[in-house]
Amino acid sequence: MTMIEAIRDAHVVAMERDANVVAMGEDVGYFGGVFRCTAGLQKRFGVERCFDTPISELGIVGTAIGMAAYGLRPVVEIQFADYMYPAYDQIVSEAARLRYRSAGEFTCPLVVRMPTGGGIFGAQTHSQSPEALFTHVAGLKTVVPSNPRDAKGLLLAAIADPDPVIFLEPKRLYNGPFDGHFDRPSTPWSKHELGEVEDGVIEVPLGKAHIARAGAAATLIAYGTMVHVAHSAVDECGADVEVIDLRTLLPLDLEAIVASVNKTGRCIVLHEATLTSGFGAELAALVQAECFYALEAPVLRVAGWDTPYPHAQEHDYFPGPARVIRAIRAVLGG
Amino acid sequence: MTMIEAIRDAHVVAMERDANVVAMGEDVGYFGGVFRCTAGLQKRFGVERCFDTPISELGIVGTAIGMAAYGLRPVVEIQFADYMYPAYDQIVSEAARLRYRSAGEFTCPLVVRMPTGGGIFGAQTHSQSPEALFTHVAGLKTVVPSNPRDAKGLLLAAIADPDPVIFLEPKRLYNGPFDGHFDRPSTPWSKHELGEVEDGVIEVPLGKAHIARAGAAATLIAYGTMVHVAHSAVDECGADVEVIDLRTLLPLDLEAIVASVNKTGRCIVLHEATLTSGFGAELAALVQAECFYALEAPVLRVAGWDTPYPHAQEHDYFPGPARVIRAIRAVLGG
Amino acid sequence: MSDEVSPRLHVPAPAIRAGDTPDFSHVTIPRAGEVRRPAPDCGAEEMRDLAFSIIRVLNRQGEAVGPWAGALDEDTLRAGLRDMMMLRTYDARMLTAQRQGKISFYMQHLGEEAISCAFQRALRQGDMNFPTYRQAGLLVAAGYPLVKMMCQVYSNDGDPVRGRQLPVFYSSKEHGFFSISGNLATQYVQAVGWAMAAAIRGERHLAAGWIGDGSTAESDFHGALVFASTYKPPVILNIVNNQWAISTFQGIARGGAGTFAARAHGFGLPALRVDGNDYLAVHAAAQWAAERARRDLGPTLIEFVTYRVGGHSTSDDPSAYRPKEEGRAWPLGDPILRLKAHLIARGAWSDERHAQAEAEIAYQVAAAQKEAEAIGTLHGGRRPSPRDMFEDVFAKMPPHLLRQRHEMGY
Amino acid sequence: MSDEVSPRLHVPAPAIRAGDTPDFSHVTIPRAGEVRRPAPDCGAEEMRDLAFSIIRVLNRQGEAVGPWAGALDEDTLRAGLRDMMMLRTYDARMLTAQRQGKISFYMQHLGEEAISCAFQRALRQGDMNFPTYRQAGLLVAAGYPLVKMMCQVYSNDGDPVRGRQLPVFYSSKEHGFFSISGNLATQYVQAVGWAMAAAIRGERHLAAGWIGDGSTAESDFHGALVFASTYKPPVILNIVNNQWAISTFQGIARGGAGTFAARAHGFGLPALRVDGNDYLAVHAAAQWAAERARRDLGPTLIEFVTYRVGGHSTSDDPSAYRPKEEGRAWPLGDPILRLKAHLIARGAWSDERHAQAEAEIAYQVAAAQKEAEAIGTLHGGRRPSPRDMFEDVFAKMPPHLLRQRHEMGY
Ligand SMILES: Cc1ncc(C[n+]2csc(CCOP(=O)(O)OP(=O)(O)O)c2C)c(N)n1
Ligand SMILES: Cc1ncc(C[n+]2csc(CCOP(=O)(O)OP(=O)(O)O)c2C)c(N)n1
Ligand SMILES: [Mg+2]
Ligand SMILES: [Mg+2]
Repeated sequence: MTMIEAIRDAHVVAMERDANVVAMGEDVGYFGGVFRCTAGLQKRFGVERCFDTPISELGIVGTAIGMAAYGLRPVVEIQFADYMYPAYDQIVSEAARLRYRSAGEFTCPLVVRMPTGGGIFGAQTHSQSPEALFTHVAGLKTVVPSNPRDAKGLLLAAIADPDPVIFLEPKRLYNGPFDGHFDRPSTPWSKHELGEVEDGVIEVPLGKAHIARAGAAATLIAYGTMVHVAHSAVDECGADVEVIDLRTLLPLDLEAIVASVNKTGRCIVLHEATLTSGFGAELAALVQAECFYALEAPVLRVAGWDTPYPHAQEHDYFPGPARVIRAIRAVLGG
Repeated sequence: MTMIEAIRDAHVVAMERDANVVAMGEDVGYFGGVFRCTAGLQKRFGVERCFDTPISELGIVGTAIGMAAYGLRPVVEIQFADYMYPAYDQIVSEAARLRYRSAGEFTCPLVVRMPTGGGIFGAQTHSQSPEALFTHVAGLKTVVPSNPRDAKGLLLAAIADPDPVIFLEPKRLYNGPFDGHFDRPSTPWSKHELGEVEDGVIEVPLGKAHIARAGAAATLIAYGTMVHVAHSAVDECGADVEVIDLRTLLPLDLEAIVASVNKTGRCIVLHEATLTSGFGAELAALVQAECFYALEAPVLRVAGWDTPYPHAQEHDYFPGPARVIRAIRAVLGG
Repeated sequence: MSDEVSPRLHVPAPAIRAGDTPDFSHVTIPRAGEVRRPAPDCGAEEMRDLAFSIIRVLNRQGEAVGPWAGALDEDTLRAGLRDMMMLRTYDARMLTAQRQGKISFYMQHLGEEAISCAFQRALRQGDMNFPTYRQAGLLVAAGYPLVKMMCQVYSNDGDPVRGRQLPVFYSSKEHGFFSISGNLATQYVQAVGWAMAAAIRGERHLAAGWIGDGSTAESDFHGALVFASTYKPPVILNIVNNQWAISTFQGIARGGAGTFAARAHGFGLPALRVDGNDYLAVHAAAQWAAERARRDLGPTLIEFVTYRVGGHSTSDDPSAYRPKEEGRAWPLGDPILRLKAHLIARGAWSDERHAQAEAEIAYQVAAAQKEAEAIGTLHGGRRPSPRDMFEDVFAKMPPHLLRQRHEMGY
Repeated sequence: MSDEVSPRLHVPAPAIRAGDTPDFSHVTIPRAGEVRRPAPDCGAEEMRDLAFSIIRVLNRQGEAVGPWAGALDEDTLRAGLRDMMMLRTYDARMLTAQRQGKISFYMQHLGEEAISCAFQRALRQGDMNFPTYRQAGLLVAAGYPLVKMMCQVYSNDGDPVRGRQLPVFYSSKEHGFFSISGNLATQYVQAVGWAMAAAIRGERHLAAGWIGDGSTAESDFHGALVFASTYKPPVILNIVNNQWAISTFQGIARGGAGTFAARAHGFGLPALRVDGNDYLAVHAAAQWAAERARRDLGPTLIEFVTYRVGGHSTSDDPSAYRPKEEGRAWPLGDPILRLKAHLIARGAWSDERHAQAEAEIAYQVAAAQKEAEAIGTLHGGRRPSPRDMFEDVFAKMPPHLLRQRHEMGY
């Protein structure tokens, strides 16, 4: 199953279980989404449970908040994460604070899905990874799956969650894992074990990280596409590195991180978003505070450069295996 | 001179020097702003250079970008930083990237002023400190003055800057320094040496931090209101702590920070914004990476709790001297 | 094109400013009873004229005239008068409490009482308002306990929202009053979403969005109209045009448009423009729009024309930007006096009964205030705990917040 | 109210979907020449009818008729025809280049060529368009070099924006073409700001904002109208209604409204609705609106009615959501054929000359393409350097970026 199919499957399972689950967004209804994540839902569940919206991200999230407060469980799609900004006020000022400001009288069980990340020559407006803009906001949960199985399980958990969840889908992973090697053909998910996804409900709880690869010499913290980049970098440099796939950025599985770094004494944080004030800053800040006496080298960050996402230069922008290997060598030598 | 007067004075100086400088915003024209920062400008420079706008932060920033591209230098006011979200798309997707995406053909010399921070019982929508939402965005400069003199100088530098500058004004400092002691009357700026502001042009360059207080035992990195909190905490605990007033968060004066921490070996980062993914995360991440071998204790962060800014409990929310002192003791003991 | 000229920036300004003599002669006020009442299933195109006039019921003699006069019985009207008097008294008390430093901030309704009080009486249990900070009459008319309202304002231990919100940012699901945001306009589009949810579930509830004249400039106003006109859910979109947005007169937000009500036309939605100081007109318009919603005929936009007699909030002094006496010159009069006059004209009320009601209400409000203050004020008595600060960020407290709460000592 | 029913969600849908037979019989097309032409200083209220009709000049016989016929001379019209042909040929070439993998992405104008090509001819040096991705005709008509356009599309070393932008996101200040954003609608309000700046400086330049039918739902559309109606700067606000927004038909964005043009009425702005496939009508409307701007009479909103014949972009296959043949059934015809017929009817053109022009243009475009490809394509030849990636984030590179560039090895 591709990640697209897994996401679609999660919708189907959730919509069959609970009549309150509705899906909407730009091109989401009749056509089934520009990435086809909602294909077939309108036919199956009717036009009132899966429908097209006007091109207004504000309107999509704003009305979804009203629906969620009413008692529905809307799952909305923002066509690209780069287009979430018009909805940012509704997300930050409204969805995130509704439970708090009404002391639980009104709540907002809402999932906002959005494709993130680069690698498809989408340039500045089809490549962004804005996770840190959500993790800074009290009241939001932020999730980033790295494979079809997790995507389905985490999306089901997000839909079941009583609070707003930002669900970031690395679009470069939709059809197969991408390890940062632009010059190699990528394997489809059908040939990958994480592409095997069980039918029905899968439990992948929010807030629990996954040790994607065990190792003793250093800890690589990654999520989304960068999990695969981490794997390939570790494979290539041959070091005994542990890779943590965070899955959920907030709430963060700090315990898993601390246990790993206390064991390895070395840590590298990876993400595709711009470096400065990225989520890697939070991770590095936490790790140095929690594992200070275990650390044998500074926590390094490998991230997107502090520029807009360029078009022609996207391979140079993307923090690929070469940069990760350099960082691994640096922490191991440190 | 109060900080309000200093900001007004910077407007006057800039508007007299350059006919392209215009000021606008909600209640900014006839009335002179809800905090009176633009009082008198409409009378002095005419209705075409200082005017009221409709209540649309999107419209304010969006039209200002068009004006800036034309060749004006708009200085716009967002009534409270909490209300900048409707303009966030225009700031992030447009102002920040215009130079980049047009390879310098179109530029955006724009200043977006906004009062930030709590301490005035403004609750969730009149208290926020969203600086980290700007520092993550390539193409934006972010400035936070801590006193009238800096406010004037930095605002002049921001207006003269060829790129968009986010100018965050700690509203709790408008009329006098605030050191976090809610139970003590605060001194007005007129009784404070930093309230003495020279006439005409003052040079306070962007990107240069200020050592607000020299010390050898630890480094406190702060900006805005927290500079004053830092001072009072240091005074009270009697330790020999250096206080850095960043003034500009981006571009960051990393050199000043590294020099100080390499000297002191201990570092605490302060801000009022929520802890997680706050700008303190970036500072901690940088300090541990740059000064790893000098650090004798983990970099600690003292910040707002990860909740919305509450109303009745705002004294409990505000990261005041007691919490800073605890952190100082912790790093010194570490 | 020989007529070319250099362009200039046209900055709308009110004719009259602070220091001048108030003058509303430019405001055209149609006579009461003059505006027609189309059937609620009338197409939006057939009733465009209603966005350019003002529906009025009460004439100068206090009579209810014309097709919008409705049939409210005397008990209901007396209850309405009481609601408005209660709200005004409550406001006065809370203003004083603010000046005494017992609360941090307050926003009053002076002159606008009819709108929220009358509107609420057209709703039913299960309908939901998405109000701004100037519609506490919705709560009063819905019978929300005064003491509870005050506890919110005092941010004391009786505050249902645990001291987290600014005064007047009430919330009561049971009373059809959605939690107030503080960010202008954001809830307008949420009201549409709430109504869409009712439509998706096929449940007979309607939503009412509320927005100020100035706030119609915000993006959410547009989002609300776009989604409302697309999916036609049972929603009433109210604009309270009280002439001012803090220091900015309504011409800045309205620009060159005829009226705010006319904004609906570009969306194919029907619009009414209503005398907001006329309890009967407000009620009749609300009833008309509610009937549309209940017959699944789609959304209605209503502009209530009124005047903000008081300051914007306790942080504001309007004499800096408009004539002090402008409120008194406002041609639509005082909503309480007008309804009182109507009831007297109907023989259902008297000056004596009015005075007595005033006294009763004053007593009731004072007693409630005493009760609320006995619990606590912003600065004393029983107040929400810092512990409360960490609750309700999420349904279940995640580890990092628990840790922060412990660090705080709770 | 005995007529109460449970509400339901009304989700607009096109009558005809993929697999059905195209049918535009519900689209009312007025005869050419039928719509009146008010004086440019006509008040918005006096010309509301123009938002509900379609201004058309060219009739079925290829004659220019009615009050909007204008007086474009034959040279200008031939140049216009050439612009449109050039744009269509360019599009076809670039589409092929995309299929060949030489560029990453492309967006064509098929069927919409008249709008941008004719509009530009009503502008002057110093005026500024704020275009979307479907107005490259503005550049063609302004004489922007083809090779440069292609270099942008190829992201090669000749790309004026250094490979940073998606193909078709051109930028040319000199040619009055503002850098394209990629975020829908954001630039609509910037156009208003640009015009406000011209007004503040008192300089005789106008701005033109561009937006698609679907994108009118975005907030920036509202912001633009609010600010335009408030300050009345010299701006023309264009809506290109090509019936589709990717897979979504225009009924979703328009909701129950009569037309997109009617959105202007709620703001007191004059609106025109124009046959976007009629070069003469587009030009006449643009001219009329430009005259208003140049006489400081304020903003104009224009809805151009057209049809997106091709896919949304090279990432899109429209046969999944609409009939394959719908484009051919579109009742307003093909803009190139219509102008060609007009010129022939005027005796100023012939099939032979047309064929010859086609050949010339094909040659010219092919030559330009060869030249551009000789510089490089997305994947080969001379391409922008990674070094370019770090430039222009700021006017002056701050230390952290310099450090990152060094880390990258440049
Ligand atoms: C998004 C946002 N921008 C600005 C403000 C500040 N503000 C609070 S009330 C107000 C004026 C609102 O005027 P109007 O909508 O007419 O309502 P009224 O106060 O007259 O009832 C402003 C600008 C805000 N609360 N939210
Ligand atoms: C803010 C934003 N949201 C969504 C998109 C994705 N998107 C690109 S084009 C498009 C459809 C636009 O339709 P329309 O405005 O009618 O223009 P057309 O393509 O028909 O010319 C969408 C949804 C975007 N680019 N920006
Ligand atoms: Mg108002
Ligand atoms: Mg379209």
